[in-house]
Order: sequence, then structure tokens, then C-alpha cells
Amino acid sequence: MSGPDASGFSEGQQQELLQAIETMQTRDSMRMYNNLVEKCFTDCVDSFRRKDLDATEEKCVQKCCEKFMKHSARVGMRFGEFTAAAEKQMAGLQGK
Amino acid sequence: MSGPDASGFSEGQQQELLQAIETMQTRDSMRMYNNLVEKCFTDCVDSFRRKDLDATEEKCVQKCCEKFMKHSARVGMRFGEFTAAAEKQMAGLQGK
Amino acid sequence: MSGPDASGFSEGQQQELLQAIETMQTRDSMRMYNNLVEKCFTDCVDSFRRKDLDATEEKCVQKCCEKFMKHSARVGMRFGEFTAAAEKQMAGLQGK
Amino acid sequence: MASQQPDSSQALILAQQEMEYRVALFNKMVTSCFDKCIDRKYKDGDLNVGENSCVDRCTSKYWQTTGIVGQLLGTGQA
Amino acid sequence: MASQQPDSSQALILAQQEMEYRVALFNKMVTSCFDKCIDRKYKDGDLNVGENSCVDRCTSKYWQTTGIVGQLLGTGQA
Amino acid sequence: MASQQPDSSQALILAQQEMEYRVALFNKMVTSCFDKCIDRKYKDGDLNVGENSCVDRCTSKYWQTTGIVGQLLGTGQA
Repeated sequence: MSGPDASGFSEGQQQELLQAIETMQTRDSMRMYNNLVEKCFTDCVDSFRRKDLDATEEKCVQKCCEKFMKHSARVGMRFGEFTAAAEKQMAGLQGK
Repeated sequence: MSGPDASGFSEGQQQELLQAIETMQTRDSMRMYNNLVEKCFTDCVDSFRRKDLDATEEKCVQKCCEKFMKHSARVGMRFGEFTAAAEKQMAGLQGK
Repeated sequence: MSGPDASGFSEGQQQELLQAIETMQTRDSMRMYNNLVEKCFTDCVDSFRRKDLDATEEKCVQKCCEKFMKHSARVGMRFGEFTAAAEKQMAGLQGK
Repeated sequence: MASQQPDSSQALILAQQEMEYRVALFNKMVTSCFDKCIDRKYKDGDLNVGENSCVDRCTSKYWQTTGIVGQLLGTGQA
Repeated sequence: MASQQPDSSQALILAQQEMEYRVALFNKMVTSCFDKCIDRKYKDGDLNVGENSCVDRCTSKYWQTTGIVGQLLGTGQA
Repeated sequence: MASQQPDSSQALILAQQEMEYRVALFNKMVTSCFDKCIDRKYKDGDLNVGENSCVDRCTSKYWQTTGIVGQLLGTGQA
């Protein structure tokens, strides 16, 4: 996933942009973490007769989480390819 | 949809407020765009035996999108009326 | 729910942090309000043959709202307990 | 709430939050009434008569719901 | 993580993000356990005994889920 | 859009928003295709062959949907 074009920004601005990217990434990974917990909890836990997760629920949450991470990585690969192809096409159009 | 009361702000502050509004509008239209894609995709695409949208799916996405925009415009009109009526009522109460 | 550790911040920074907390709380309570309206509307209102809520719908929205607030308060209590226990455990681990 | 004059940057933040709130309310009204009123088969790109009047009533009921919840939250918080 | 002393504005941002994270976690716990435990008929404005104990167990299991996912993400990212 | 040279802080804001948009698009693609392709029984921590190819096709169709909607919004707004 390539970032937006950074040329045309001064060094100070690039610094600022980099820090903004970092802040956004932290925020985004926290959000992803929260969403993952919510999703796997919703799909795996449905009985509330005890206050602790039983072995089946725990395993389900683990597999759910692993599966989501692998899925997310695969989508990331594809997303990168689409973005790259789109940028190439844009560059081609501007070159004409 | 009328904005919040801008009187009582200095010119510089009004500038700042206007820029904040603009930033928010851009962010909001991007969010709307993303939500629209997600909604129409969820409702229209359900078969994954090919990697390209077929004609039926494409048409469905188009109609979904058109319908959503018309719907959104209509809600906007109503929302404006409710807001205006509420502000009128507020002004009436304060005038007493 | 205890906040993050504020020691190590200068007075000015603590001020800034406090204002950031306040801004976040306002934003959060507005978001909660919006979510509550959406949830109770979705669960309670399903007929659109008139433009005004009937008595049954109105009561449903009220109970939904009351129930949500009580529920939210209870979750808050538990959340506070979990957070406190986790912090105690962290402190114990660091003390070793 | 405070009798003190709030400084101007705080007033700006409040005005911004007020706007954010309105935008969020509007967006939720759009989504909720779309789900309640619009047929998901999307045969046509236009809203038909039934959908149009459903949207009008739905937004009206949504707005009223906003009022009820607001009142309850207000008394609950005071 | 960095052995360097982070400058103070960055520490402020981190503290703010930590808070945002907690608020978001809390909100999701509220929503998830409401969906799992509360009867949507809303006959009564109070939580009944069954709902109350469901909420207690639900929050406990939600918190434990947070721990499991956190561990897996931690090892996955390291 | 404006023929005027935008000042640099505005360009920064735009660059940030562009990133936010991409992240949000990616996240929605992840969620949508997870819901469409992944069996919720979670018997295994790996994606099986069927899930893998479903994900590839799902992302491709999602990306195409992005294009169609973008075109319609573009013409609608112009």
C-alpha cells in the first residue's frame, strides 16, 4: 500500500505527515483490535451460565482471531495490487 | 441545514470554523462514499465464482447507489425542516 | 475507571490533557446519544403508516432507553473492577 | 453551564462538536430509514410512491425518538 | 518501546489514544452485552434478575476475550 | 478544484484525509469479505482453499464496486 505523494512538501511538513501517519496507525490498530474482540466474541460466545470462558469458547476465539489475521493479510496483498495497478493507470493517462 | 450560530466569533475564528467545516465535510463525504460501497456491495454481490462483477450485479450496484442518493437527498430536506422548526421554537421560547 | 498515569507531565500538559479528556467526553456522550436513538428506534419502530409515534412505540422507546442506561451503568461498574484488578496485577508484576 | 465566559477556542471546539453531532444524527437517520423503507432488490433507481411516503414518516418518527431519548438522558444526567 | 525519551507532545498523544482505546472498548462491551443479554421487547425499564447476572457474566467473558485476542495479536506482531 | 495554490497546511490535511480514506476502505473490504467468505464455525485457524479463492474474488468485486459507486457519485456531484 503506497502512501500519498510526499513530494512538494517541505522537510518539516514531511515530518509532520510522518507523525500523523504514525498516530493514525496506532489509532487504527487499536480500532482493529477492538473490532476483532467484538467480532470473535459475538461469533464464539453465546452462553452466559458461567462467568469464565469454557475450553470450546476459548478455542473458537483463538481460531477466529488467527483466521481474521490471515484473512486481513491476504486482503492487504490484494489491496496493494489494486492500488498499484490504479496508480500505474493514472500515470499512463497523465503521460499521454 | 443551518450551521451553528457564528455570531460572537472574531473574523479569524470564523475563518478557522469555516476551514473546520470544510475538513469535516470532506471527511464526511469520504465516509459516506465508503459506507455506500459497503452497503451496495453487501446487498448486491453474493456469488464468488468469478472475479468480475456480472451484468446483474453491476446494475444492482448502480440502482442501489442511485436509490441511496435520492433517499439521502429526501432525508436531507426533511432534516432541514425539522431543524428549522426546532430553531424557530427555541427562538419563540427565548423571546417570551 | 481510572485514567492513564498523569505523573511525568508538566502542569501545562496536564491542563492540555484534561481539556482533551473533556472534549473526548463530550464527543463520546454525543455519540452514545446518537447510538441510543438509533438502537431504540430500530427495535421499537416498525410501522410507517403515520408520521407520529403511537403510544406503544413511545413507551417502547422510553423503556429501551431506561434499560440501556441501567445496563450501561452496570457494565461501567464491572469494567472499573476489571481495570482496577488488571492495574493491581501489573503493579505486582513490576514490583517483583 | 458555567457562568464564566468560556474562552474562544473552547467555544470553537463546542461549535465543531455541535456540527459533528448533527452530521452523525443525519447519517444515522439516513441509514435507519433506508433499512426500514427501501426494498433491497433495487429493481429501480428511483424511489417509488410507497418508499417516498415511508421515508417522510420514518424521518418524522426518528426525529421524535431523538426528542424522547434526549429528555430521558437529560433528566438522567441532571 | 523506544529506549529514547519520547518528547512530551508525543506522550500526550499516546495518553489520549490510550483513553480513546478504553472508551471504545467500554462502548463495544456495552453494545455486545446488551445484544446478548437484554430482551428486545422492552416490557420493563428495569433489568430483571436474569438480565443482571447475564450482564455480569457477559462482561467477564468479554474481558477474557480481550486478553486472548491481545495475546495472539501481540505474538503475531512481534 | 481551486485554481489558487492551496497553502501547505491545507495540503497536509488533504494528504491525511486521503490516507484516512484508504484505511477506511481497506477496513471495510476486510470486514465485508470476511462476512461473505469465512465460515463462522472457526474449526481451523487457517483459511482453506475455498476461502482463499473466495477472498481473492471478493476483494476484486469489492474494488470494482468502488469504481462504479465513485463514477456515479462523481457525475451526481458535478
